[in-house]
Amino acid sequence: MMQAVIQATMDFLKLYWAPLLCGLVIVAVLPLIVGYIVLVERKLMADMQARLGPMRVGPHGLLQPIADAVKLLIKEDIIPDNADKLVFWLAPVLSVGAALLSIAGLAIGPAFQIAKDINIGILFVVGVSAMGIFGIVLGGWASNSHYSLMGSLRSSAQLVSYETAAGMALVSGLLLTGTLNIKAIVEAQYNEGIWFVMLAPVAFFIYLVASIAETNRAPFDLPEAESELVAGYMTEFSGFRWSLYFLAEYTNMIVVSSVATTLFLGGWLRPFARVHFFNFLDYVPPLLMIGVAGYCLLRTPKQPSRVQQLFMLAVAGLCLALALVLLAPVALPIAKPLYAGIHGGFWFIFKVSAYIYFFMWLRFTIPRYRFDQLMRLGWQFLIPLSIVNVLVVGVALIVGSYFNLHGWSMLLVTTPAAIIALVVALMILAAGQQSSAGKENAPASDFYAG
Amino acid sequence: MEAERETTLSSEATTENKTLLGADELIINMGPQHPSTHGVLRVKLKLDGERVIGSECIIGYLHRGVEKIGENRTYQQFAPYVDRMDYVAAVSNGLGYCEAIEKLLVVEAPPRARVIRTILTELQRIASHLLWLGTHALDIGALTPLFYCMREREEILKIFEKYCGARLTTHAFRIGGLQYEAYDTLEKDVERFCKDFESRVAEYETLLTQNRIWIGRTKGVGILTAEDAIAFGVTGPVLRASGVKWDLRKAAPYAAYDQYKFEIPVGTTGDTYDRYLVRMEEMRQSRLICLQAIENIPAGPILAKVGKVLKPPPGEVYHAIEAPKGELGYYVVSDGTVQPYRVRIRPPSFINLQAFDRMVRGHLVADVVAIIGTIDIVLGEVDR
Amino acid sequence: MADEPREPKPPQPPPGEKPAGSPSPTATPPAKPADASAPAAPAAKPAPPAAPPKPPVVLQTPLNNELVARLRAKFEAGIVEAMEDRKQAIVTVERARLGEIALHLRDEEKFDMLSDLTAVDWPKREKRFDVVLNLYSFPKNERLRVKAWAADGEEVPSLTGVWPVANWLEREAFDMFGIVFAGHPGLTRILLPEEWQGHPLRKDYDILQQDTAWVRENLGIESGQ
Amino acid sequence: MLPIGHYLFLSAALFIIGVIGVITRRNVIVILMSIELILNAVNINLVAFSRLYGDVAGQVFALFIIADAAAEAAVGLGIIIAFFRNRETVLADEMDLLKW
Amino acid sequence: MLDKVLFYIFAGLAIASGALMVTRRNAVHSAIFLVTALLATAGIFLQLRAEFLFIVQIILYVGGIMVLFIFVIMLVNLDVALQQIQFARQKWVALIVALALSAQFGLMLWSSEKIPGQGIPVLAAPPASELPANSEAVAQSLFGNYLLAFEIASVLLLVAMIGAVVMAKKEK
Repeated sequence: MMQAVIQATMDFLKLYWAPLLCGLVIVAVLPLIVGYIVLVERKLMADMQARLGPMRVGPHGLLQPIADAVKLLIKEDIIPDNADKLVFWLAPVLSVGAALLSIAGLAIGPAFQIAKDINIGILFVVGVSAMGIFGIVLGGWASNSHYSLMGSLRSSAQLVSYETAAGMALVSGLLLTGTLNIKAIVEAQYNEGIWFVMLAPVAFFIYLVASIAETNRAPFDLPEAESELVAGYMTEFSGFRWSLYFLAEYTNMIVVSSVATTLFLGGWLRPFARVHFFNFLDYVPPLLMIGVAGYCLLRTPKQPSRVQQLFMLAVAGLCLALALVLLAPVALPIAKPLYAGIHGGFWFIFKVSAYIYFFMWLRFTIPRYRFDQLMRLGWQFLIPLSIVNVLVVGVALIVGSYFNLHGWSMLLVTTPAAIIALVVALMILAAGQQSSAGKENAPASDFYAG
Repeated sequence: MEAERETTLSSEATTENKTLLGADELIINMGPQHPSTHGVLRVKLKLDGERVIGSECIIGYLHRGVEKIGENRTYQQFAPYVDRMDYVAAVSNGLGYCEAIEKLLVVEAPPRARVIRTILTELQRIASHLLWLGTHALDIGALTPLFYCMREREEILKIFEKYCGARLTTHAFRIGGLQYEAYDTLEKDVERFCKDFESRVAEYETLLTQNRIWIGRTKGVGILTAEDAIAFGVTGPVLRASGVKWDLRKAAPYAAYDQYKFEIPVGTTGDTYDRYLVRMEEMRQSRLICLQAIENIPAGPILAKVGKVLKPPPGEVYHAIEAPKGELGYYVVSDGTVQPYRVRIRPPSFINLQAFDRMVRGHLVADVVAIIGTIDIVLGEVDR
Repeated sequence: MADEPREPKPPQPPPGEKPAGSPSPTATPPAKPADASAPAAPAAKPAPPAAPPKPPVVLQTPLNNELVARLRAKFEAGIVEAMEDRKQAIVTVERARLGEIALHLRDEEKFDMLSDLTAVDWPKREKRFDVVLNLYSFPKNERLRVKAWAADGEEVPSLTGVWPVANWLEREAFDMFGIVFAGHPGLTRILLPEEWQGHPLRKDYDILQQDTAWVRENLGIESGQ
Repeated sequence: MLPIGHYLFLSAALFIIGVIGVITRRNVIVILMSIELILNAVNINLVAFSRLYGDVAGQVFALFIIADAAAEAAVGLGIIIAFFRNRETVLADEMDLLKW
Repeated sequence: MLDKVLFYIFAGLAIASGALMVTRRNAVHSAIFLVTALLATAGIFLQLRAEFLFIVQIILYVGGIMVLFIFVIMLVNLDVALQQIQFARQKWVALIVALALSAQFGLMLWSSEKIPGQGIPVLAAPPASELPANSEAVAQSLFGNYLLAFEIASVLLLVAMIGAVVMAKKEK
C-alpha cells in the first residue's frame, strides 16, 4: 500500500513536474505582482487626484508594496470573540485559493499555461474563480457582525446575479469559436485575423461590466462599500487574513481581465498578427522598454540619496535587459522560435494591464451604485441584453456561414447584430425609466429574494 | 404594515434580534466609529433587510460644554472657543460671535472691518462647502472630487494663514472689528483664487452633476418638503433646497452684505440632488461676493472703540448669521460684568440633524450615508 | 476655579424679583445703563475703573406695538410683559399658557419657525428659569423672543406638537437645566450621558463635585485634583 | 477507471448518508441539502456507467439532474423563505398547519 | 495507479464530508461540508473523464445552488438554530432505513460479482485516450438525441424560476 502511494506520487511528479513548478512560481510571485498592481493603482489614483501618492519607501515609492506586505504580516491577528473560529480561518484561504487555482487555466502566451489544453478551458477559469464567493460569504458570516453579514449578503446576491450576465456574454463569445479550449480560442482569432471584440462588441461590453461587478470593484464595490458598511465582509479581518482577501480581489481582477483578453482581445496576439505590413509592431515592445529605461536614467541624478540612485539604475538596467529579451526574437534568427512565447507574453500582459487600468480609471471617476440600482442593472438590463445578444450573435453566425463569410467580412453580419442588440438595450433602458418614473417611490423590492 | 412599524425607536427596548427576515428588525449601530458619519455621530438604524424603518441619532460624544465655558470666560476670552464648534467654518463662527457681542455693546465695526469680514467669511463658506462636497462625494463612492476640493480649500486656507497665521481655528476677528490689518496682497490673492475657482467648480460639475450614478444616488433621496423643513427649523442650504428662498444675508443683512449683489439659489424638490445643486451655486455666488468686495475695500480704522475690558450693559441680544450650515445664532445675556451671564449658541447642524429621521425613513442603508452627508453636519457643532 | 456660582445680579428683569403673579404692563424695567460701574461689578470682579464711558442710551424700553396689542387683547393676563432690548422684541408670557400662545403665534401671527429654544438660570429669583423661545416669521421677516418663567420643578408645556424642532431643543434644555417639559415624547438627556448627575448650565452646578464622584467610583481615589 | 463496483459503493454510501440526513434532521434547509447529496450520489452512478460504456448519455442525464436540483433548490428555498416570514421557523416538525 | 489514488482521496473526502454534513449542528457548517462533498464528487467526475460535468458541477452546484443555500441560511437563522434540537428525530427509523438500504446495495454488489453477466456488468471501460472530446460529445448528445429532454428541462427551470419568485415575494 505504502509502495503504491509512493509509486503514484512518483508517477504524478514525473508527469506533472512542469505545471507543479509553474504553480509554485505563481503562488510565490503573485503576491508581489498584486502588491505592485496596488502600487500602480495608488500612483494612478494620485496622479488623477493631483497628488503624489506613495513616495517614501524607495524611489517614487517603488518599494512600498514590500513595506506594506511586511506591515500586514507583522500586524496583530485578531479573531473576534464570538466569531466562528474555523470558518473565520477558512474563509480568506478559500477566497485566495479559488483565485490562485483559476490562474492555472490561463494561457499567458502560447507557451505558458499550467493546465495545458484542458477541454473545458475557459469554463474552468470562470467556474473555479467563481468559488471565491464562498470565502466572501463565509467570512462575512463567520465574523458575527452586522456589517460583515450585510456585506456578504450583498456580495452573494451580487455575484450570483452578475455571473449569469457574464456567463451569457462569454457564451456569445464562445459561439464565434465553437471551442472552450483557450489555445484554440486564440488561434481562432489568429485564423480569422480579427479579434472577437469587433465581432461581438456587445458581449464584450456586458462582460466588462459584469466582470467589474464580479470582482467587487467600484462602482460595484458594495460588499465592501467603505462609506456604508465600513469594510463589508472584511470588517473584522485584520493583518494577514485581510491581506489574503486583498490578494484574492486583485488576483480575481487579473483572472477576469485575462479571460476577457483571451476571448475578446486576441489573447497573446499582436495587433494585426497576420498582416505582414504591421510587422513593425514587433519593435514596439523593446522600444517601450528602452523608453522606460531612458526615463529611469534621466531621473537618476535627481534622486535624493545614493541608494535611491542605485535603485533607479537597477530598474533601468532591468528594463534594458527586458528590451534585449524582447528584441532578440525579432532581430536574431536563432531566437526566432522564442518569438511566440516572449512577444505573446508581452502582448498578453499588456492587454491585461490595459483592462485593469480601465478598472482603476472607473474606480477613481464614478460614484458607487446603490444596492437596488445594482440589482436592477444586473437583472433588468444586463441579463436580458446578454440573452438577446446570444440570440442575435447566433443568428448572425448562421447567416455568416450561409454566405461563407470569414474574418473581416464577418463584420457584415455581426455589425447589424450588434446594432440590433444595442437597440434592444436602449429599449430596455427606456422601458426601465418609464416604469421607474411611474412608481418613483416604489419600495426597493426584495432583491435578496432573487 | 409599514405604519405599524413606524413607532418611535427611543421608547422601545432595543432587543437585539436574530434574523434578517420576519417580524423582527435588524438594529444596526452606525457609528460612533464609522467612516461616513462625519465624526462621532452614532445612528441607531432599524432595518428591514436593507431598508431603514426608523432611526435615532445619538449625539453628545464630542460635548465640551462650550456654553458653560462661555459663562466662565470674559467676552474676549471666549471668542477663540467658538472657532472650535464648527471647526471647518471657524471664521463664520467668529463673525457671529463678534457681531453678537458688538450688538450687546451697542457698537458697530468700522466699514473697512466689515468688508474684510465679509470677504473672509465668504471664503470660509466656499471652503466649508468644498469640504462638504468632497466628503459627500466620497460617501457616495466618488473618490476623486475630495482631492480636487482639498486643492481649492488649500488655497483658501493659505489666504487665512497669511491673514492671521492660523488655518483652521482662525480666531480672525475681534469684538469691535478686526485684530489684524489686511496684508498687502489680500485682494490679489482673493482675486486670483476667484479667477481660478470658476473653472474649478465647472470641473466638479463635470464629474458629478450629469453623472447617471450620481443622479441615481441623489435624486429623490432624502426628500424634505418646505413645510417639513420649516417645521423642523431647518436652515441654510437644506432649507433653500426645499424651495424656501431665505437667506439671512438678505433677510437680515449683517457685515457688509447689503452692499453686494448676489442670488439665493433655491431648489424645488428638497432632495439630496437639489441640496447638492444649491451648495454648488452658493459657492459661485460666494465667489461673486468676494469679487465685488475686493473691488472696493474702504480705508479707515479696523477696530471700533471698545476698550480693553468689555462690560456690556445689562441686557440680552440674539444675533444670527448665515453660516455655511445654516442659521448660526448667538443669544447672549449680560449682567453687566466682564463675563457673559449666559451664552446660548444656536447650532445649525444640531437642528438640521433633527430632520434626519424624517429624511431617512424608507430609504436604504446606502442612502443613509448620502443623507448624513447632505445635511452637512459637523459634530463639533452638534455636540458643542 | 471659576466654577462656583458667581453672585449673579440679574439686573435686567427686575419684574422677575416680584412675584410673577402680578403682571403689570406698566412696570417697565428701569433702564440702568450706568449700572455696571455702580453696585453690581465690584461683587464679581475688581473691574478697572477706566471703563469706557457709555453713552446714556436706554437699551430696554417697553414694547407697545400692534403685535403686543393683539396678543394682550387675546390672552390678557397670559402676557406678563412686553419689552424691547436693543430693538429686539421680547414678550414674557405665563408659563401655563405657553402652548396655547405658541400655537396662536404660529398660526395667527405667522411665526412659523421656532429658531431656538433655550433657558437662562437666575437662581436668586423666585422662579429661577427663563425658558426662551426664539421665533421667526418668514412672511414678516421678523423675530420675536418669547419668555416664560419657571421655578425649579415646575413643568413647562412642551412645544413639540407646535414645532417638531422643539423636540431636541427641549431635550437639551432638560439636559442642561433640568427643566421638565410636560408632554414631550421622549424627554431624555441628549448631549450628556444618561448617568450624568446634575444639570451643568445651572448656576449652582459644581463640576468639582461631579468630578470627585466619578473619580471615587471609577478610580478609587479621593480626588482627581 | 476503477472497477465499477467502487463507484457504486461510493454512490450507495452517499445515498444512505443523504437518506439518514433527510430522516433525522429537523432543519428543512439541511433536509434539502441532504436531498442534494442524494441526487449527487445518483449522478456518480450515471457518470460511472457512462464512462464504462463510453457513451455520454449518462452524463447528459446527470446534467438534467443538476438542472433539476437547481430547480428544486430554488423552489424549495423560496418556500422556506415564505414560510419563515410567516411562521418564523425552519423546523420540519413545526410545520404542522396546513395553512399560513 | 494515479487514478486509483485520486479516486480514494475523492471518495474518502466525499463520504467523510457527507457524514459531517449530516451531523453538524450548525447549518452553515453543514453547507460547507456539503460543498466539500460536492467538490469531491466533481473530482470523481474528472477522474471519470467527464470534464464538462466536472465544471458544471462546480459552476452550478457549488457556485450557484450552494451559494443560494448559504444565502438562505444566513437570512433565516443566525443564532436561533444553535439553541434548538437539531437531531433525535426518528432516530430508529433512520437506522432501519439505512440498514435496509445498505443490505440491499450490499446484496446487489455482492451478487453482481458472483454472477458475471447478470446484474452489474463487469466489463473494462475504454481507455481514456479513445474517448471523444468530452464537451463536444456532451453537446452533440444534448442537442441531438436528447433535445426534447433538454427543452423540457428548460421549461422546468423556467417554472421553478417563476415559482421561486412568486413564493419569495413579499405580499404587499
